[in-house]
Amino acid sequence: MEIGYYPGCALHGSSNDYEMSVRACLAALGVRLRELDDWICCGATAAHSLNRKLAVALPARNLGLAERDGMHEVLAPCPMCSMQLMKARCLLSADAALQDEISAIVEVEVRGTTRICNLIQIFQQVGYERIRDAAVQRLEACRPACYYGCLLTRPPGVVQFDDCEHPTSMETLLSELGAAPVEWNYKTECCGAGMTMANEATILELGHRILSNAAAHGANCLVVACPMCHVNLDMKQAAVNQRFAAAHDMVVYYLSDLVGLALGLAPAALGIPRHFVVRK
Amino acid sequence: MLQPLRETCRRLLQDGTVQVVIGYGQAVRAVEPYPVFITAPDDVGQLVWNEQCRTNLVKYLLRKEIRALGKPAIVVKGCDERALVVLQQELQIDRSQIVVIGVACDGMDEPRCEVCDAHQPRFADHIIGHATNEMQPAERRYAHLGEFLERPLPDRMAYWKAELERCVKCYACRQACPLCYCERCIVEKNRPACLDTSATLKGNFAWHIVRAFHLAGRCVGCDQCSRVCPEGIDLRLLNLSMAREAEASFGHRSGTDPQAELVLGSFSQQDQEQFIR
Amino acid sequence: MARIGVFTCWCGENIARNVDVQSVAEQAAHLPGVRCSRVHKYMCSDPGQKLIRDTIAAEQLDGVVIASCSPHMHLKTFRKAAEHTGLNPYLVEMANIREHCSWVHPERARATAKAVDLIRVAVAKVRHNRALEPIQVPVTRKALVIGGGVAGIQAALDIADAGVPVTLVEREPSIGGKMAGLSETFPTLDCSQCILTPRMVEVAQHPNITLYTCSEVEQVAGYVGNFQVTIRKRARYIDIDKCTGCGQCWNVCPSKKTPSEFDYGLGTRTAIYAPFPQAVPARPVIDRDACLRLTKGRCGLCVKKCQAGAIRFEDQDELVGENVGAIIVATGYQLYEIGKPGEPGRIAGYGEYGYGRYPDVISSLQFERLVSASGPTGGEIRRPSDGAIPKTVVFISCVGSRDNAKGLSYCSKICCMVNAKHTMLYKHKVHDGQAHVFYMDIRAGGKNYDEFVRRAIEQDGAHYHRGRVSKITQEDGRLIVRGVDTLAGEPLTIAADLVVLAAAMRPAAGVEELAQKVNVSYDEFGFLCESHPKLRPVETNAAGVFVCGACQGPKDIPESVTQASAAAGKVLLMFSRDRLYREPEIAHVQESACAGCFTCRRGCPYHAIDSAEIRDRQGQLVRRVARVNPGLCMGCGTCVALCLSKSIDLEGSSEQQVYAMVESLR
Amino acid sequence: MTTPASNPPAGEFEPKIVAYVCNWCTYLGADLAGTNRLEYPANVRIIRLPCTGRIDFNLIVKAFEIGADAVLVSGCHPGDCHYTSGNYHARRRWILFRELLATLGIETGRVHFAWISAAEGKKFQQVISEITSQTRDLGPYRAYREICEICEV
Repeated sequence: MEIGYYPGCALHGSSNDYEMSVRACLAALGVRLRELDDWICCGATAAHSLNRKLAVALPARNLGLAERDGMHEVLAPCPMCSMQLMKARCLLSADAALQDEISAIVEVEVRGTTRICNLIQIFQQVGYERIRDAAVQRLEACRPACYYGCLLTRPPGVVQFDDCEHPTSMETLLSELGAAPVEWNYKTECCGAGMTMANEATILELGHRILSNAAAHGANCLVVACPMCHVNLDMKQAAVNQRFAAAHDMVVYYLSDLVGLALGLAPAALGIPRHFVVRK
Repeated sequence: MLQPLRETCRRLLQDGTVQVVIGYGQAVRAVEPYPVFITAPDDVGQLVWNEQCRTNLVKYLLRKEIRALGKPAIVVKGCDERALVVLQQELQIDRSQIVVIGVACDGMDEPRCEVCDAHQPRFADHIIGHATNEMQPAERRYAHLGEFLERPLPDRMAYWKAELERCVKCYACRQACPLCYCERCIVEKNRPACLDTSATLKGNFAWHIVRAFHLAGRCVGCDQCSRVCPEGIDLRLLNLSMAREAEASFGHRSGTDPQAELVLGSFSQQDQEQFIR
Repeated sequence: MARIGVFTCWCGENIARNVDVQSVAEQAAHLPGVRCSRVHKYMCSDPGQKLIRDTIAAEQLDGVVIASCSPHMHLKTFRKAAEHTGLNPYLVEMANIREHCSWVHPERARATAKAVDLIRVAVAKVRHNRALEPIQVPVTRKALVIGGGVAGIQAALDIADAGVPVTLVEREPSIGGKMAGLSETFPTLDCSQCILTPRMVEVAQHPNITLYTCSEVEQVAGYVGNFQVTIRKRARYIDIDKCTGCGQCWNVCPSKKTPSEFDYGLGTRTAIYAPFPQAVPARPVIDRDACLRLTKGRCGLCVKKCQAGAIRFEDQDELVGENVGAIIVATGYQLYEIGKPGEPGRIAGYGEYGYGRYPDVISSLQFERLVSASGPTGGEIRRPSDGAIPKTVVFISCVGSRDNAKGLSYCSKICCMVNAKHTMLYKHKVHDGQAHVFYMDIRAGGKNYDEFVRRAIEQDGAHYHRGRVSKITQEDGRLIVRGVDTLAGEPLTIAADLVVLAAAMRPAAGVEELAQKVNVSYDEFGFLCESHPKLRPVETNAAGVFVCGACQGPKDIPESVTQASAAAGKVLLMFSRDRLYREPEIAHVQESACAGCFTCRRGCPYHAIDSAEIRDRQGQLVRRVARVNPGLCMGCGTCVALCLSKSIDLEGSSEQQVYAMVESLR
Repeated sequence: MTTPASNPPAGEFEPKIVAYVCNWCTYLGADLAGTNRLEYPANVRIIRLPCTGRIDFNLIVKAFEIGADAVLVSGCHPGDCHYTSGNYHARRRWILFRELLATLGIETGRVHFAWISAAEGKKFQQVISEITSQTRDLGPYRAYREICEICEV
């Protein structure tokens, strides 16, 4: 199958390991990604705290491009991006006046017809059974703590994905692949996200809690589907250890990493060696 | 084809399975085949089968005088047969008390035959000959109506005024229709005479609206009404419009599925329309 | 009909302001069939009605049209007035020249012209009205009550005490319902069983009550006053007449692992068991899925022990028929299944509370069992996981209720009181314990209810936090409850030993199926619909079927009991006469013309059309025709529009009347 | 003798509008419009029937025969029928019948359908006002009058 693809800034910058992983993994599943031509930033955390219209216009332009190119569905692997795009879509599709206004602003006809989906939803479309059958390697000995973070399931009205407080879709997929996901407490807690630059103290503390709780419940790795989460839990893990005199040694995978490994892809092909915490 | 047909009928009469066979007879090619009612095995020679057997004989099943003759066998084409299905759904016939002899038909060179998808009977007890039923897309089946509806509304009104102007209220359309079986037709109902029965334009509109709508979701498109109209009024158009809407809105094609519910008399909460405020 | 009187009302200024009443009356006087035309300032007043009565008598009117307000306002009034003079009330019609005319058309000329038309229409109709007599339906003076909870028990006893035989059908092995499992009840804290058990015993011993337990209604035929009910008595495997209820059998039963339904899984029971000590009937039942004999063919210890020889493994389901005149549905409620997905999208959620994952997160009904002296812990509050006495307990309101995102938009009504009660019962048993309550609002409307909540807070020191709980997690043996206190304006985390979820009330399982059997409609949540929310609260749109208790909507005990008595009252009222009188404006078939296609039967919302056989003198079946059951027809007329030959017609809106009305506008 | 029905004040065209409404929703909606004194044009003549299920297709034809310029058929919203399902049957009937009218070239723009509940006095007012002005614009329904006149000579 072919599907529209919106990488977003993170995947073309700090988190290109995530993009590698997503592309490799989906290619192996026969999903062709058609990158949105001339896409722009989704507005992320900044836009909507500055100006409501801007917060709609930025993602709306991308939606408009997708409609122009006749894409019915677009994958945005970064939950912040997918959420912003979905939010814009909700607002637009419900309000014809807004459609015209925004179309005028971004100079692209936008009606909010294109569906947006996150990484997990793509796997669901491919079908967990199909993925299981395509897998060449069981993820035995893998006891992941699935970490959804704040955005994958929120705001529930907008993203309409899984149980917003108690999601289980990653667990279901990984158990299909032979892993033994642990039951733990912090799957939808915040990791500090954009605070990484602004307020390190906070994100270190939040990260520490998450890592500790995952370990306490017997996890031997974390699984995320968000570049920010990965930064805060992987890149910052050393800092966490230092700050709290802890000894976390928690590998943090992207969901696509584990699926990719199960499909027999080489860690390098998935960009895993680029992670900071690497299992020796 | 004719021999096996006659043989089947002879056998049915001989072993007493039925007391009467309703089929086609014809004296000379010049005159259309007419219905014959065979009660003696030796008379099956009167039965004919040719590309002129357009009439739908199902109507005769309902006639009291025919019923009086005993258990019937009836010769039907794949298209006529659909009328039996509707009569069965509307509890007018007991299918188990009728032997249906379906004859494969390659068309009776009528317009409807070009878009027919029932050359081969489906529900008959005995099937004579073989023909293949190819799927016909809806737009083809309703093409005749489609063309007509391309005319603007006033033209359509003008057309019907001109057509119905000619109607002489002979009610042949009703008499010939296999699905007009009421004990007392609405037009014979007085106190109140709810519709104008005069042979005037007003009365004619009233009648043809009622006739067409009473067949809504029921008409099987045998075109008997158009065929018998002495004025050659194209009643088929009205029947088609009801049939097309029933199929479009309710996925119903009358006479094709004995299990289906009647269109009027049932409903779905999901029924869709665009015109109710 | 040609002696019609038209009575035009001024309604003070209401009509007269915009309608020239005098001129209307004059024009009306010349309408075909009109004998006389009168006016009055207030036609509905006593003098107004007297004018009508006198004129009817003086002019020997055989039809009356009142031109005044809406028939929904006064048609009954005027029909009564006519009746007093001996004129059949169904010969009276109204023209609505107030709501539909003077009040909405300020232009006098137009309003006046329209008023005349409206009268013209009414006159045209009344000319074809027929004198009608109310329909009389014989009544079987016997009632069926479905559901043996407190509502069903109350209804059954009320009816039985009035000397009318009642059949009470209960799905479970014992009556008592949810109330039997409660510890104490608000706002008096009197022991639930102490007040309920005597009533249950009364039911068992009442000469007018036939009790079927382990039974369900299989089928309902017939109509108001004349229902034929089929009841499925599920195999109990016990001869309850021989059985003495001594209890030997369940003491020896080796299969002890089945979670007890009565204790909501907090305790276990044997395969042959009495659901609870005070069960009525006080007889055991065998769980066919747990019994070793019935599943594997082994065992049979109970048979050896039973001196009465009451055990019958060969027992089969049996169907019994009952004829009743009225049905009361009292099937009660069940709790919202926390965290377990029900209907896709809607009745699902609260997985984050860990119900079913954390043994110490329980529902409020389970807590009732923990507090109850007859419960699995003998009334000591010990938490399920390790039997320790919880020192901190968190009660959470509105789990499932008032939350469109996670399920149900409605308020379950009892939870606020239940929580308050629970905090008290807890405090009274664990003096050094601390109860916390998370709530959205405290809804304590009711006699002594708010005082009760205040007591929980002020005397028994429960901590009430106005806010929701976002998540419950388990860390080293304790439940970490994370929520927010919106009044303090800060997040709040409580380490608790036990968490009690006040889950929403939902209608009992299978109520939809039952509703369809008795032709009662139900709302999107499955609660049965009353006929009118204010004026007909226990009636339904199915004549002769009544509702009470939580099957109609969330309710506490007092309300359920009140409603039950109300329903019983309605039934007794119905039975107070040996015949029912129903509106005669219903459909009827002209059988000579009916072609017997039975499209009318397919379309009838009330299953009011039967098939009748027409036979000749020799008794030979000629044909089948439609026939209207006057006990069921509600007079909607759908059949008339469906009938092609118009062989079915509707009194009060007959073809003749309707066409006459249209024609009059020519 | 009395004047013929709905004698229009001489001058501009006054449409004649016949409304078939159900007793439990739309009729009460009209009552509510009255109670709230919501003004609307006086051209409509309401004929009260128990339920939309009772409203025979032929009544629409009849209305045109007696010279109506527009017809309104209105009842309870889906799901609200006092008789639980009469309006669902009606909806099917209209879906089909409207098609027949169109095929016959009868101006479907003069046949209106609405769901108006007992609480929708405002909607009743709006619907009637709209229909009346629309019909004013369409002018008298000459086409059908002609059909009828011929027989009245």
